[in-house]
Amino acid sequence: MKTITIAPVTRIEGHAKVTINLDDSGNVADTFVNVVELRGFEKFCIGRPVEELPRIVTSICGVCPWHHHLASAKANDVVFGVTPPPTGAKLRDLCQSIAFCSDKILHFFILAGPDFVMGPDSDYSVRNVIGIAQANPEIGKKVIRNRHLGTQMLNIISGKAIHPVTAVPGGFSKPLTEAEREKVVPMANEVLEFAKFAIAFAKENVFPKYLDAIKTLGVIETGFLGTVAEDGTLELYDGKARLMKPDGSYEEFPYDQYTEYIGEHIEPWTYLKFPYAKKWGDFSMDLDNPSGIYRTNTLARINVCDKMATPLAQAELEEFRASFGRPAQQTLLYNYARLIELVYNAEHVIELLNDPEITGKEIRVPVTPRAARGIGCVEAPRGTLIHDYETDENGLITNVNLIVGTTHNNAPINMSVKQTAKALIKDGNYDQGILNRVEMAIRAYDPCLSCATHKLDGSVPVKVEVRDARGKLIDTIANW
Amino acid sequence: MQKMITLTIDNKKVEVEEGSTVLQAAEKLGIKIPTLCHHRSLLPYGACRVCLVELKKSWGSSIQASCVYAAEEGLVVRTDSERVLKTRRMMLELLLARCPDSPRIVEMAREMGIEEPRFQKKNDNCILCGLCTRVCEERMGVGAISFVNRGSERKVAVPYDKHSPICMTCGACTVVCPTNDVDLSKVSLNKPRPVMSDYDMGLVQRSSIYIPFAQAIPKVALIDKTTCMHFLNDTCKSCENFCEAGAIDYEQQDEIEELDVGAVVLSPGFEQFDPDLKKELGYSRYSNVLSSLQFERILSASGPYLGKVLRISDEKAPGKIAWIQCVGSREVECNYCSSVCCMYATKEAIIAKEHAPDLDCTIFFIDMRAYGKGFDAYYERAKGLGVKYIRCRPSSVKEDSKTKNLKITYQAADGEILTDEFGMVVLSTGLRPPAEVRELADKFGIELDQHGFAATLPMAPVETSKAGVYVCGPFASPKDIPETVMEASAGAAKAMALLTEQRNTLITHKEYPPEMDVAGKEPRIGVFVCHCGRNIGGVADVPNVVEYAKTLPNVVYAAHNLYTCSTDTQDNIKEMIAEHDLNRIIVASCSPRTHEPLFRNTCREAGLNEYLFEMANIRDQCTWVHMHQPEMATQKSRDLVRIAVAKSRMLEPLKKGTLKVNNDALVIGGGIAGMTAAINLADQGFKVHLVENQEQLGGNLNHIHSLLSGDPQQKLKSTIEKVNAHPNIDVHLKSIVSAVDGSVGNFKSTIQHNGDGKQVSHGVVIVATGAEQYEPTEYLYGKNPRVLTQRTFEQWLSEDKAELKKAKSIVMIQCVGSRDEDRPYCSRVCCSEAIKNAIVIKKKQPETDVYILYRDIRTYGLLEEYYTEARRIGVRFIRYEEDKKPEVSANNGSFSVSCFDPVLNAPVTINSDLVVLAAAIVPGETLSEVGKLYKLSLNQDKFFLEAHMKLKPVDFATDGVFMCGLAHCPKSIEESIAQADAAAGRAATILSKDEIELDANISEIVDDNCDGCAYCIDPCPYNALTLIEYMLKGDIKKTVERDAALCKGCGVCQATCPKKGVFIRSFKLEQLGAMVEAALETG
Amino acid sequence: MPVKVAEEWLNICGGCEVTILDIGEPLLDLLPELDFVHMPVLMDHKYFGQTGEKEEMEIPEADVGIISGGVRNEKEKHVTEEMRKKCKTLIALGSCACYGGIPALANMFPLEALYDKVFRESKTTDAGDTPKENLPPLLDRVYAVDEIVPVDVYIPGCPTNPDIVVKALTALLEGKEFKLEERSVCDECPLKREKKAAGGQIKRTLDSVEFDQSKPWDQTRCYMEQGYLCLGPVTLAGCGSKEGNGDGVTVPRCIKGFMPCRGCFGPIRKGANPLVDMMTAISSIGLDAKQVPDRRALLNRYIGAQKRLRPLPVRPK
Amino acid sequence: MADEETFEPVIVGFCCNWCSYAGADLAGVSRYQYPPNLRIIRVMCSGMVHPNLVIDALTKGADGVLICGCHIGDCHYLDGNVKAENRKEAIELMLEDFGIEPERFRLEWVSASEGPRFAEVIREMTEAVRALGPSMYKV
Repeated sequence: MKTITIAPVTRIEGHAKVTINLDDSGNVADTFVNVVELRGFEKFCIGRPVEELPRIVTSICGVCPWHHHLASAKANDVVFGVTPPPTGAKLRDLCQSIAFCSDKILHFFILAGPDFVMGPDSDYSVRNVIGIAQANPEIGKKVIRNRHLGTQMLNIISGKAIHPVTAVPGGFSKPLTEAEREKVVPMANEVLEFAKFAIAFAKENVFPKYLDAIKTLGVIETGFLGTVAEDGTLELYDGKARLMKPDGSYEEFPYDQYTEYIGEHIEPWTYLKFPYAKKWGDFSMDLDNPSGIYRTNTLARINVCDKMATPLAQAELEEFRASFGRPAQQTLLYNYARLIELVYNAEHVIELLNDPEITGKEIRVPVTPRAARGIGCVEAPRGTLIHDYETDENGLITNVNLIVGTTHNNAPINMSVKQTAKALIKDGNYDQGILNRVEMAIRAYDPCLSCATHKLDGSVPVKVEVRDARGKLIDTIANW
Repeated sequence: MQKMITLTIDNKKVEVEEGSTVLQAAEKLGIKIPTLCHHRSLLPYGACRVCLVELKKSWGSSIQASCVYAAEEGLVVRTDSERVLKTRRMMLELLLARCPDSPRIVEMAREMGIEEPRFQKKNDNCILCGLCTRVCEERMGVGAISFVNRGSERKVAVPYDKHSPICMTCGACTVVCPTNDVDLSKVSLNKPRPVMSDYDMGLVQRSSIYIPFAQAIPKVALIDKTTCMHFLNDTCKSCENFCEAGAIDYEQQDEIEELDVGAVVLSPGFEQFDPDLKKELGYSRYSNVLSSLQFERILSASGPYLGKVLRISDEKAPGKIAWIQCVGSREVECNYCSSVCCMYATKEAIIAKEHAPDLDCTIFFIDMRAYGKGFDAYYERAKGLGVKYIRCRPSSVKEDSKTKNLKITYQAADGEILTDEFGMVVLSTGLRPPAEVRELADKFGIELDQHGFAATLPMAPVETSKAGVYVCGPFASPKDIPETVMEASAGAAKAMALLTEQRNTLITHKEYPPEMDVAGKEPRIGVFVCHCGRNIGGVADVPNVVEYAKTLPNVVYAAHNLYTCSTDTQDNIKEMIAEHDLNRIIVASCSPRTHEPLFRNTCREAGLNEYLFEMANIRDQCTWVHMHQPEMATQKSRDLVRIAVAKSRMLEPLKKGTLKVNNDALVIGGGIAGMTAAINLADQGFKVHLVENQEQLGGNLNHIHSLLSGDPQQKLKSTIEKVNAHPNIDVHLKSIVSAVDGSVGNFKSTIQHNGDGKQVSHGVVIVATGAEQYEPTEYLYGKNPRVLTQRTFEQWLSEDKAELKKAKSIVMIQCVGSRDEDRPYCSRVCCSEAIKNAIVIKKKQPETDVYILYRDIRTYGLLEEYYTEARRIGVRFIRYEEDKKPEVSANNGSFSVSCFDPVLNAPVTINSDLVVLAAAIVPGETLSEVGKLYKLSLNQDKFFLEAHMKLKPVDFATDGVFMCGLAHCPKSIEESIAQADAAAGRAATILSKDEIELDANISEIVDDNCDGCAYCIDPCPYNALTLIEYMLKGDIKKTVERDAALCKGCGVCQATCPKKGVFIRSFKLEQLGAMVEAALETG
Repeated sequence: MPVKVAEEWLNICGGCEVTILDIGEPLLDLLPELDFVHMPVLMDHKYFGQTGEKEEMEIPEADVGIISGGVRNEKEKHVTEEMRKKCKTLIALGSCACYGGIPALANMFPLEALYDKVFRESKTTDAGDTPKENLPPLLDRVYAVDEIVPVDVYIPGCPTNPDIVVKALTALLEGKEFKLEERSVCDECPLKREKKAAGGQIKRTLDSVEFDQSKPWDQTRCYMEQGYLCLGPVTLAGCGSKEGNGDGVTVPRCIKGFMPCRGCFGPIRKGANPLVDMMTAISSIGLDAKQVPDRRALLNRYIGAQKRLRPLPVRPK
Repeated sequence: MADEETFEPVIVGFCCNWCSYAGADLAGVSRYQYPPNLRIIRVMCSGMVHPNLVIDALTKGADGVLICGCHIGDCHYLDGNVKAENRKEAIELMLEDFGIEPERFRLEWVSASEGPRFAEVIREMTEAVRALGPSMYKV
């Protein structure tokens, strides 16, 4: 028996380790991905004034702070019983879309990209963004610049791009001046140009090379969760939830009823819980006969929505569906879907910037504390993000429940790792490239383990357990 | 020289003079041996045997009484061996059986662990120690008492068991008796008369040698020659045996000093009215009837009951207290108001209730004379706290002989006659001129008035009939503290003006050696620990503290001294500084409050910066308060020295700043107050800018045509002439001050005249911006021309207006705009103004009915006689209550004025031809404008807020700015004049110097840490901090600037700053923090 | 010769790593000077060899080590110690590494209370026992890096400011020491201040501060002087930058968003206690200290490690 | 750490120069005895004592901290004691935050003439703190 350790899993948001145990014949017996930490946001938010939460929960994740910020602000609106003025809501939407753009660029080019651009078998020392920058300085520079443009835009609009403070109960705290808008517009145009370039570049130079991998690596069959507008259009800031079964049929519900649809399962070997669609039956991660498993994040959204509201993105969606159908199940397609969303968000940003209401002065309504419950939900890059708060009459938090993007994907990641490892490692043969492909299956989900471990601490140690065919624990390797 | 003997006590060697007892040797070592029959001024006796010690000799050991056993060379003594303790315990057990009720014996026994004696109790309180007989014989030379009989029959007795004819009733026997067993009345033929403490108003006894009171300055004992047995009978002299410092000097004589002076200020104060003259109030008959000053002592924490409100008869809580006002005031034989009793009674009631919240307080009064600044608010507060006010003057007080409670019969508001019982009655006794003033007046040749108060010149409140002799305080008439303080400054100002040429001629300066530079040098600390005779050394182990000090970081020298404050020790300190190159000095002795200046001076004389000195207070705050815990006291002394060392290491040399002073003054306001102040300063030789916003000088006084003391216009005219003619006064009419820069010593103010600004430099400002008359909106004023203010009425009187002649009936209404919700203060002068005008009209037209509708008549002080006069000539006074104000309606050219008379308990309607309103005095806009310019605070009534209500009535919190006149609060013209002179006097304290020395212990901004967050700006009580900005490396740097002339070093800023951006030199956070850490260490 | 750099992230959200990217194009200029030898967020260097073949954790020797995030579990403690061993100069990056950061708010509670909440008191969770099988024990609380190993350079902030990272790296490249000046946010805040006490109430951020965007910053009144509790005076300066503002004025980030400072850069100097300093300042100007909402968590929001936050001691009965 | 039997509390006292320090001196002059557990640090005004000193003392092992100043209205510096009183409330709240028993901190007004009162305050406080036992920060 032999143990393979990949530690840490690199180029993801957070860290993880994969351990693969081989049986005597050199085949994969079993794998488990364990998350070993808890941060306790749900505990230490209790007692805090609810209006402070948008400025606390951002630290769940430094990669997608805006989405936590906005879900929290939306939950606040409900707690205080107010509706933000249109300009306030649009400013929030604008920031969310800009944040999406930066996030897509970050993930595709800096985290997942090197696998495709440099190749999964390339030397580890160059298989990174620095490698890309050296090999292809033009692209490297564009990537760095365009991702940074998002930050710069957010700095101008809100003063603080990471761990923002401007989404407040009842709206937005800072109006956008015309001067600022004029400064932002060319940046947004540049990002859109880059988005167009990126998807064209990927379709031409990246995806075709890896069609095999796409079809084989981490392929599992699951349902999908995402939010859409009333008419089924992709909606990231304020949609209703659509829960799609593996067969493509779906149910819709307002997200404040999430507790009726989603349960969280506990496994004794990981702190990270497993959300599942509880109406579909009991939870099971059996590769052959899974139950309750659904996925979120880009591929899920591309699957659940009927259409996209912007022209270029809609065209890309149609092309994608023509190739891979609906719902598409191949895990590596997350990367493709990600670029479609990049195009959509870049377009959406420009749309919003050209909306005359965006520079309005009515951005916020004052609020008065009361005892209430408020649920806020947005689509975060890594999936549907739900913040659920309860307060006392002074507006102090009495209860918090959070379900974040990556957590939804906990089960699918575990399953994909196992599937990939089983498919690639045969008869004890493996190399760096194969192991990197196992990691690619994880990277496709763009797992933000800092988010997922909001309940624990921010690092994302992962542990893989190896069990024999009867499920008996043979070995465990953790990265801590 | 005396031969010295060395012996060992409890393993410690000690050297004593031959002939000393073992007890004395132990005392020298600080070893405590209990004694009973021992007395320092009596011969050793060896009767009680509690001072037993064990003497070890070659042949064994013996138990001996240490008080009689003479020290021998090489003697080895144990004071705490098991054998000693056992024997001593036995002695005490026997004593306890003999006198089980004596507190001292019980306590001593308990210290030895004995609760109950095993022997049969004898209940004889005399322990036969012989102290009484010995003191009588040895010290008093009398032998009035002695032991009689033998064996178990032995006792102390007077010969033949009769009162002794030779007893001097000195009471020494009762004082020395440890068991309080001597009853002097059984010994002496005379009735014992204890010597009572004057300070405690006769509530407690004192001895014949005494410190007058705890905070006396100088705080030294004095001998009362009228009661001291030594001075009376050439006996006793016991006290000299107790004074370690040998400071008792029986030969000291009164000295007569002659001084050449150019002016005299008389301030002999007042005497309390002797309440015993009011026999009906039972003052000396009933133990629970007290004078108000006695009650002050009861309230005091240093008083007989340590601040607990207890009554004399049984030292129990009184439950209910009544105050009776006007005892010795407002009577036929004393026709003036004592001015202060209403407020002090109210204060006593409030404080008594603070001490005992459920106390029931009732004040019986005639008129509530809360006329002073803030007084009405205080009165209202008292009512709010539940103090009851009953408008009635009880005629007598009766005691219930059993309960010692006191009954008062009075008429209630509704006329019903009630009797109430109180646990204590306080008589609000009035003020009298002191008995000796007649002699004083004769000596100085000044006139007194009919009551015996000093007579002053009209409109000159501090000037007597004799030039160069001034008066201040209640000697001139009864008055409260603020007026007294004002007059004191005014008297000084007058004297200064008179003596201008002699200014600074008696000043001498001391020369000090150049200061050594300690910058960058490692601290070298010298610690001097003081025995203070036995005060410290008798409790704490001083050598131990010295040894400990030597182990502390940076301490390079430590030593002990018998008296560190003695002259030879000062020389020693200076020598040690030189010898050991000391650059920090610590004296561990008494309080820095008393001795720091002395030691600082020593440091300066040694060329060491005086701020490199620190004290550890191991006497007042250690050995004196832990007298029975010598070990703990030693430990604490070590701790205090360690704390001082911790701070000392961080001390830095400081320099007192100086500030050049501009010797000109600016006076804002050209009314009588401003002009008076200007003249005084100008007379003192200072140049004065007088700024008046009107076209002419004179202010409100221009409208006043008669005063109780005569016509003021003449005085006004002469004052204006004097101002205009004075070479030192620059008058700016129709001008205002528009901008101000700078602070004390160096102001720059812009005087605006007709749009032109002119900047003047000056060292001080006197604000005399006055006040205005309230424009009434009530009682048809402004709607009917025959409703007028007193001021207009006075104008009519002076013009002999025809309307007056026709008036058959005139109604005056008081408190118009005063004492209401908007202006909850009393305008102070309206009562006397109305009475003055009423008298004038009544004298002119006796047939005219004059009514004064009032709430309280506040003719305080000597004004009372005019109130009496008005009533005598038929002016009718009708009281109304605040919630039932009079109503005025016009009908057919006359008025119908109705009000509710609470005395008749019925409505009253008066027909009247004129209605005269006593309009309030209100602060004008100018006040707040000038206030903003100089950053001055206003009180809640929008008058200027003085630095201290009682003690600094003309100063502002801001240095160099003073106030006088109505801008301070409503007041009479005489009071304004006194305050104006006072302001000039206070201002001259600055102007008379070329430079001001600034305290070195003030705040300092740490520019590196301060970023101008502005938190400290508002908390600073002196407005010494200002936000500023400057350019630093291309950025705007915000910071705070401190005005050294304004900062007083209170440190409120240091305790506010969230970032250590400001500190107080010598009290830095780091220094205090180091002291805290040192306090928490053990060692 | 390029400087070797190793980077690790511990108990963290990743915001500080994003901040490194937010250096933007200047990062590309810096890159040739830097030789990243270990950086899990961007690079594929593994702890136990690239195929997991080694027994001992191995981080390459480096001149400069950067750690972001506080220390929450045994593994992170191990990594921290390994980084200290291998790096000549160790940088604590971000407030989590410097003071525990937001996750250290958890230090207010005993660990068991966290488990109870997550596994038994959540409305969506099928309640169960706290997972135990082969899971590493968390440390009793969140630790700052300098509670585990000595730290040479502190770069706080939540997240930190890319300008500071550049300054620090540049200084280290030039062989100089780097230390932030002990100045407060007020120092770089351009808002207008007069004096603090308004005798008013302390307001929660339930309504907008007053501002007029058409006027320069120095005509907007200090938020604290408007009654909103702002932690500027007790917070280390450094969050504001001229870049990205466009108007050339340095404005602290939250202030620019018209929100009061929440103290993310931590105390002005080592050992300072913002809770005490702020409560003191507020009460000194006559405001009612009781009105500070949720003061313990608010005034220690980013600095709960180093024992600033801990479960309150209970007086034994 | 001191055990219950021999526990002698350490109390740090900040006394203002003008009233309380003088009051403490007066207690000495009048020989009012009080327990020897107090270590007085002289400050110019109760308004000078930064609460950090109080919290620091209490978290570094002091069993009690006392601030003494002039009675309200009698402050040598106008109203420094009012500032101290305002801060007292903040200190009391912070005691909660640091888990320190409220009895361990006192703000008292003692005038220069109140020697007996000073002794009484120290007696009371020492006994109250002694009853609490050693500070929980004393470990």
